[in-house]
Amino acid sequence: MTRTSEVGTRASPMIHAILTEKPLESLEVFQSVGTSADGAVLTFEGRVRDQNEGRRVTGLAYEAYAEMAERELRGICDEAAARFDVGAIITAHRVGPLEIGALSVRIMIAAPHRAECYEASRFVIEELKVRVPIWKHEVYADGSARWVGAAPADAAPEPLSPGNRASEDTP
Amino acid sequence: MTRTSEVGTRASPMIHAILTEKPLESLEVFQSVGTSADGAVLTFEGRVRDQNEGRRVTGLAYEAYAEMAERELRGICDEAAARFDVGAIITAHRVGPLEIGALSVRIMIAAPHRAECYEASRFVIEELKVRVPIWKHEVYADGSARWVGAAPADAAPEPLSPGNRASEDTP
Amino acid sequence: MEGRLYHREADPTSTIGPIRVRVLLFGVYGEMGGTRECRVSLPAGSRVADIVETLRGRPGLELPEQPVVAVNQAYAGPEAELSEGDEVALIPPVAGG
Amino acid sequence: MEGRLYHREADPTSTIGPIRVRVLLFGVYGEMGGTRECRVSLPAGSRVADIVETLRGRPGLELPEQPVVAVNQAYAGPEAELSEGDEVALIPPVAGG
Repeated sequence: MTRTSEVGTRASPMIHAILTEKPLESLEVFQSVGTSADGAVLTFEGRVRDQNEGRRVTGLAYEAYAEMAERELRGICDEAAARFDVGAIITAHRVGPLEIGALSVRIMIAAPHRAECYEASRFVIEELKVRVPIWKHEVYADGSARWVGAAPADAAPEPLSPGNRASEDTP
Repeated sequence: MTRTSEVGTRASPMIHAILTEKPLESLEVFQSVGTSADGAVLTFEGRVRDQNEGRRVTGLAYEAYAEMAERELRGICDEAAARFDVGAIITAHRVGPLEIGALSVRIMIAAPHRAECYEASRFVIEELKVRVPIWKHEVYADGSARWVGAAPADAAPEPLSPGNRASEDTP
Repeated sequence: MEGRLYHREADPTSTIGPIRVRVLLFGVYGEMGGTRECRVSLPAGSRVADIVETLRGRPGLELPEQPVVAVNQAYAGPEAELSEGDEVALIPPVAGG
Repeated sequence: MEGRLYHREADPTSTIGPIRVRVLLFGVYGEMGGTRECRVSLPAGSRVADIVETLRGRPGLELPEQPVVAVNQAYAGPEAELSEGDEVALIPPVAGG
């Protein structure tokens, strides 16, 4: 994980993988990301939308398998740091009840050059959506509610395993 | 430029293309980007690095052909909005003297889905780097200075024209 | 995030088995199964596929043919062997991000 | 950002020409040419390629074979015709971002 920058050698990238019930905007860890060798910073934010698959969403909560989710998230960040020349990867996912418009996830990457930022950022969010054990419970305007992505038993979804990953290629 | 979202119809995306001598962090326009239909927000930031091509950078200034630069930048944002389903594209480039670590450019995109965010963001920064008439003057630790990218006359760089664009495909 | 603790046997007939594991049911599985956590006893040498079959007996808990399972907080295939004290989580389709 | 105004003829023999254009030299071109702005007179019907050749006569201003040029704030090819009062900018390799 040691990386060589253009001038001199840098230490390992800064990595944080966080699950929290606090608003992500309030996290200190996003305040100073990367070093003066990092010319590009890319921040991906997921926000709670007021609609999903054509239905009006009025409330939402994320449930997580906390210890495993943090471990998987950390693993994804480590993998991204090994693949891409980056200075920092800070990732946080919120759990618990969220309001419409609130941030559900924030992924901040700093790197010497922009190409790595985009690639690493996309890699982290795509892997997160496949591997990290977090579930979304949506409440709709008509009063109904459901666990998003939960298929009925007879739909027999593909089993998920660490070997069954999303491609890192951006579509 | 009218876009249809999953529930109902949205107005044209919000677009801002700004050249400014002020620190980009201070711009109000980045405070509220997109609507509750936009589930993804991607922010690209370019920062002044302390090194370039192996040389230690101590100071930097951007010069711009201001009216044309703002016009080109706006054209790029309009093009991105026509190509990708986005809710907002806010782009600002700083001009004048900048300190190491300062933001040189910020591109903030909000969209219903993340794929469009990444594609639109990459499109804007790649086009910006090819088309927008802005120049960078770097001062180095040894006291020398130069205009970045300025090739000697006999190097005969490819002429740049609106038809001679970077590919929108991300490498 | 793990909710309340329920100490229940999913299948009382299996209490003769020599290993006991802790089972976590997340998301829709917890809703269908009526609990977020239970304990299950299984014969020694049992694998992930065996505990899945055992849990299928739980009223309301409709599972896909091969549900995603984690053992001790790491994804595990159906052939993975279980040990005394393991934490076995049934992972419905994830939806983070 | 446009700096000071210099009113100079790049080529005094061309003052007989009936059109006058404003020339902007940015970045390294301004440094090499010793000014960021000048005025040039050209025969009617002159094109971008003609003003580039005229500017090559300016001491210190080393231009590539086909420099990038904008006319009235839009990129223009070498065959683009010039008109009285046009703003012609010589655009060295851009380096924004």
